[in-house]
Amino acid sequence: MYNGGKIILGLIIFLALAAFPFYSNLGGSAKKAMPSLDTPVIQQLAVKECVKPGEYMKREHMKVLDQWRDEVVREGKREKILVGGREFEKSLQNGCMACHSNKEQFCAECHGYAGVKPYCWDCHLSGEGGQI
Amino acid sequence: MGMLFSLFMVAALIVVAYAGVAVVNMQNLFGVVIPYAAIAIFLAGVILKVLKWSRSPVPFHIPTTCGQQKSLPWIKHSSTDNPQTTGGVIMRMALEIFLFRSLFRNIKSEVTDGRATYGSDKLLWLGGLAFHLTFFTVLIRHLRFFAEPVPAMINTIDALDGFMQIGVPHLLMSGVILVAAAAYLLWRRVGISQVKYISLAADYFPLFLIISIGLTGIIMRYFAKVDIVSVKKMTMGLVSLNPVVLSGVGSIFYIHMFLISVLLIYFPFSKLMHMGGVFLSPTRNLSNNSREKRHVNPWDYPVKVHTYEQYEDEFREKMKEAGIPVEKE
Amino acid sequence: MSMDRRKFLKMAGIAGIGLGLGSDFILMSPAEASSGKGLPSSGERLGMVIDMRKLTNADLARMIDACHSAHNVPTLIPEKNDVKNEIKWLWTDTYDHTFPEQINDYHPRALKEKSFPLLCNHCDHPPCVRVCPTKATFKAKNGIVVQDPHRCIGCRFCMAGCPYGSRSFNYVDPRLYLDPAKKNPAFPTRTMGVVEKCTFCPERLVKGQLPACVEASNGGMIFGNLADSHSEVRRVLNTHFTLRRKPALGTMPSVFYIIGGEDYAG
Amino acid sequence: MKIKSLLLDEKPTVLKKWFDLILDTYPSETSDFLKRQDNNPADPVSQIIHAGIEGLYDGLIHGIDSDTMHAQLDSIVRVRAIQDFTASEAINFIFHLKKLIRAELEQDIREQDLYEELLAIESDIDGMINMAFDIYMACREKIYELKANEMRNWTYRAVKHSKAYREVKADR
Amino acid sequence: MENEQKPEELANIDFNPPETGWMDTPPEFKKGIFCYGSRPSYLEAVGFPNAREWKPTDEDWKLPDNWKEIVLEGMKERLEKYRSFKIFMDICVRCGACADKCHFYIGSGDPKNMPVLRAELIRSVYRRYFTTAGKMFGKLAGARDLTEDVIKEWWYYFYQCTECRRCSVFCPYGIDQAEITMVGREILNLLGTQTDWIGGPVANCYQKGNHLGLEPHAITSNIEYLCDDIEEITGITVEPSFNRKGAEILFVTPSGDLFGDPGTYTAMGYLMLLHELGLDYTWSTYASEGGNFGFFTSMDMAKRLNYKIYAEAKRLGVKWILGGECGHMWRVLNQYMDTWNGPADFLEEPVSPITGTKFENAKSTKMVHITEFTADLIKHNKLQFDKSRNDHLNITFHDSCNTARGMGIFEEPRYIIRNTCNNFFEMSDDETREKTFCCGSGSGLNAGENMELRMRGGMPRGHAVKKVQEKYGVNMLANICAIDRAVLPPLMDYWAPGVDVCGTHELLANALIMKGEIKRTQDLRLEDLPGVEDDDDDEENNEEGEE
Repeated sequence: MYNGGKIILGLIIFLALAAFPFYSNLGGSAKKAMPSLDTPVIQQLAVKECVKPGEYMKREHMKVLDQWRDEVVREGKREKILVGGREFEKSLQNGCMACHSNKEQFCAECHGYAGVKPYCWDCHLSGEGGQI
Repeated sequence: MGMLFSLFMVAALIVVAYAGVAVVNMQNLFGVVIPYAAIAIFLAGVILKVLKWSRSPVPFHIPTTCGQQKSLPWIKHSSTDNPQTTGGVIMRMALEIFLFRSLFRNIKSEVTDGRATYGSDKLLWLGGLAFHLTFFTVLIRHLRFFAEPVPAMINTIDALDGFMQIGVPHLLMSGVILVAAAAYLLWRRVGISQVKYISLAADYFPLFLIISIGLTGIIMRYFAKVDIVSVKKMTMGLVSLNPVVLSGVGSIFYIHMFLISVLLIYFPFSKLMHMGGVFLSPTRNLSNNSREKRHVNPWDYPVKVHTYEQYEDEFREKMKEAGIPVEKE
Repeated sequence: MSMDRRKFLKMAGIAGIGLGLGSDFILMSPAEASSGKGLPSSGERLGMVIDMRKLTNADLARMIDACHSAHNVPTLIPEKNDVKNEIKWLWTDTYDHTFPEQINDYHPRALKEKSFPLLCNHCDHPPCVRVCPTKATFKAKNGIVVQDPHRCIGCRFCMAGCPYGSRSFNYVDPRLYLDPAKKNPAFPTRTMGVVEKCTFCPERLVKGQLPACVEASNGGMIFGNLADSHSEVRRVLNTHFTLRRKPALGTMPSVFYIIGGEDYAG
Repeated sequence: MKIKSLLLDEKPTVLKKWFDLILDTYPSETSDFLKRQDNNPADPVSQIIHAGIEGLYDGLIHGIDSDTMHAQLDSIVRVRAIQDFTASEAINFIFHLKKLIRAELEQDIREQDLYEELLAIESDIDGMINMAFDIYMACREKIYELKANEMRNWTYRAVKHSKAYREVKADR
Repeated sequence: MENEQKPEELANIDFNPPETGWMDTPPEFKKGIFCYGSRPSYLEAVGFPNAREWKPTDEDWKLPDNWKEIVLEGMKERLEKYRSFKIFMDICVRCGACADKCHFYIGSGDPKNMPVLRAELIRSVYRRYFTTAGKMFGKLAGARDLTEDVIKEWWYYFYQCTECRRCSVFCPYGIDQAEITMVGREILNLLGTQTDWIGGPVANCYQKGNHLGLEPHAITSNIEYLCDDIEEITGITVEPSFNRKGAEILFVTPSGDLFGDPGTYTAMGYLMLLHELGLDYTWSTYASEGGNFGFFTSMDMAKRLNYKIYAEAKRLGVKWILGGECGHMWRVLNQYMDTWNGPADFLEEPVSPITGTKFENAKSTKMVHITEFTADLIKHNKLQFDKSRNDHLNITFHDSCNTARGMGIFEEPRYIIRNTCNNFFEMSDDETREKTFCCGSGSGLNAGENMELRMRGGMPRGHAVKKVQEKYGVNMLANICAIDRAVLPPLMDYWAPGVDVCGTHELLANALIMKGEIKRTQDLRLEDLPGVEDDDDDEENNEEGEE
């Protein structure tokens, strides 16, 4: 008794699962994530500068936000940050979004691409498209 | 010795990957060539190994029965531990594969009042199940690097995995449990004398390898963060057959990839093939219906037997004397 | 998925109570447990006097509206049993309910029929802080009892702990019931599964503004630093007889009520 | 007795060494293997020894009745009687205890002049040895009886079923 | 005495054992642990190779010159023939779950008695000669060369395995040491290294139809003798038939039950039951063995011995076959017989002539286990019992490895015991049913010369019985296996003195009220039934019986 049929079926299932990433991407044009910095506020800035360098923010923005949260909510340190002569409010909603008002093109671009679903927006308002 | 050797081997692999990328800049080799080769070897190796197994038949019907057989209708039959039908076998195999039914039975010997007694011992079951389930979860989670857009199911798994919402980025429990469970399995091989005694280099190596893979992954996510978007561009390049190598992706990513590649290459030639073998184990995947339905042995051949005629010829007189009927007077 | 997590923890929390863990189960350092006792070194302790003589029902309605639109608090959730669903930052109740220890058959009828504004008392000894298993609720240096919704797991121990009913749980998604005309884009909402309450408006205080309700009270509320003997709030307290809610509980509220009746007192 | 309290203090050390000495009496492979299990033996053989010698040791210090002593010894000796040992090998683990006590308490005995007490303890141990030897012999006799029975039964059955036997039986 | 420590050595005992791996430790052959090598005549009788005089303790085992080739060729052939063997060689992860499940390991502490390591003995050779990694990396990959020492080690340890399959129950992949031992023994048989105790019964069975070598007249006279005893006890004359053509049912049971106590009492039980039913059945002198020691040598040999059952059923023209209580006999009948010597299309689907019950689970082999048959009778109230005749017995039931883990027959015998006895007590769950412990003497290890091994392997079973003996006053160990009935009495004598051994059909026949029987004063063992002789002393005797 060889059970050849069942074994072949099993192997086909194995192959179908293991090779899923390959055939599911066949012919698909690889979309690239390009977060947009094009907002009216940013356009008007003479020096386009965030609280930290862009490379750093790319990796660690969540840490920055987390740190802000702790300072503001838990320690009551609500004073603004001064970077390059500009004041930034330590707030996602009133700080980040003041410049990056394009949540869909900015935040969601990479988050969606990398399959990250932060729960910031469950409470915080992006102010975009009447979304509350 | 086997343990130190394995540890050394994994350390050497890490050094090779680091040197290859950070010193001699062979990003193409470690980011494209080796991963492709590994996937090819893995797929072909697993399939060939299973086919090799399948060339040996199951000549006899030898399930290990772990419950009441199906006999008289009023006797309660244990349909999964002693299956009589294909459905029962499927249930038994499902319990075995998803819940490690047999390990769940595990007991340990103890001595009370100078006599051997037995107590439940579920640690190995728990450790093994935690290891395999989280390994699988981590694997599925990684599909977010191999699909665009990311399927909703992957996001859901991710959210469930980060359910405790500890820290940022969310701590994914599966990764931590995976490494912890692997560490437990490693500890068993060092801390439990019987298991230490039977362990070979081939037992330590995959554990060290998987722990290293887990740790590099955890480091990339929480500590030395890599540019996740570039990483995904590379992984998507691989699976869409348009491989790219992007600068700015740290060496740790290449180490992670290289170790995974080694695991994939090692897989078909090692005990890790228990993944496939468990499906083919004749003591588990057969129903206990050999009295109801004849099982055929494909290599059956006639054997020399002692026939009744020979027997009667040898004992005819004695049989007659004892009043036993005979064929030939 | 956060709500699932919270539901889960809520269940776990309830199971914890069921197992008799109760309030001893609270993860709190002794220092924190007693944090309400001494004054913080900042020398700041925010508090409020509510002068019932000056507040009409119309005032109260305006104050509530100011509070709720400043903080995106859904005013009405028309789901079944919306009493349970009500989100209370600033709300009103009768005298008897406000001061149950001071009930007197011979109180003036007008007093008994009057609506009293209620809010979080930002107690010195807040029971809600003691029972919070995740330290989502804590006593800030300035005396405010802070509820950090990021950390809240929705166990509702604080709701059980608060003797004033000042905490509300989001049984439904509050965003669905916000009045679009009155939303404040600069303030977050909450999600289903967390507890919320009056904050004393630190986001306004930092800008030098008074809390939304105080600002809208036309002087019916006096807000300030109780630790500063020269503050207005202390001046009012020095010159008026005030009541705090449920004093026998020893929670030491920072909200004081001037009931009125000086006409006869002199 | 002073020596008993010393023995109580030294219990963990003595038991550990005693246990290892007993394991040394096993064939090298088994012994090496069993010894690697340190303080938490996972197999019944070493567990039985472990529990048995602790019982004996406690019995020595606190005193036990001979039935309990017999049971403790029986649990070890009955196993050793079927484990590749000669008679002396099977029971010399108790002799080890004497030596261990002398070695461990040597200084105390000399300094505090506890020789008489030592002799008393040793004569208790001698009692244990006697009992162990009896148990061992009973076990071995049992083994040989079982072997003999198997042989005897074969012959007996063969005879019993023979015609002659049955005729004799019928006559009776 | 070399182990004895001098006092001065005690101070510096080396507590760090030398780190020798198991591969570097050849076995020491210890007296009482192994069986004698098979005498040449046994091997010659069935045509096994390399028949010669040899002793396992000999330095030179007189292996054929090309022994290595034979072994490797034998392994290769079996890797191609048995998927079980091939997979079990490849997928073990050495998790150790099986380690302390083996009764020989529990009783000896010898690490090579852990199933995983016993399997590694052969796996290491498999890796060396059949896997790329093993060829390339040798010891590092867990591989080792095949030497004569390895063969001796196989022999020593594959004959310290009773093929009880307990390890297989706990293995996450169902790796079955029995399968590996069976292949290992087959290979050893290619070199003529059989044990005498297995070789003898195999040769006997092949030539004379049963393990004991009883010739036809000896079988009939044995059974007649049992009938005499039945007559003495019950006053009923039982007259079984032999080799009778046209009988409805052929009855096959292990020959051990015809010859050795307490198996004979079980055989008397069958005779009484089948007589009481008036069943149209016959015994056979040709197929006078249900057991199959060939199973402990090679599949071919097992098939050659098993052939006789169907052949005889066909010759006699019976409708179906009824099988007695036996362990490995039923492993073979349940899992192998139909494949080897079927299809039995000349027989009919078994139907109980008494109750009309169809045994659908046996519709292909046409062979029914007697406890299935009897349980069905009891369920249909076809039998009358006086349970009080077993009142002096406190019974526990020992599940035999093969019927437990190779068949799953748990409830039928218990049903019989519960319906024929008042005092039944189970051993603990971890020691019965699928987790039952072996008697320590199965798979042809029930010789006399390896008594120490048997007592050692039987220790877990002994301890288990001792526990219920102390707890419930158990004094009778019932079972459904002829080897059990042969080997458990000495085991009990050593580990739980005072506990006797019986088959379930002895208990049944003792309680069975037969039509026209005299008042019974004796049990099947011709011992006085307590409380029966003198009616006045009833109570007192009963109390004595419970001791």
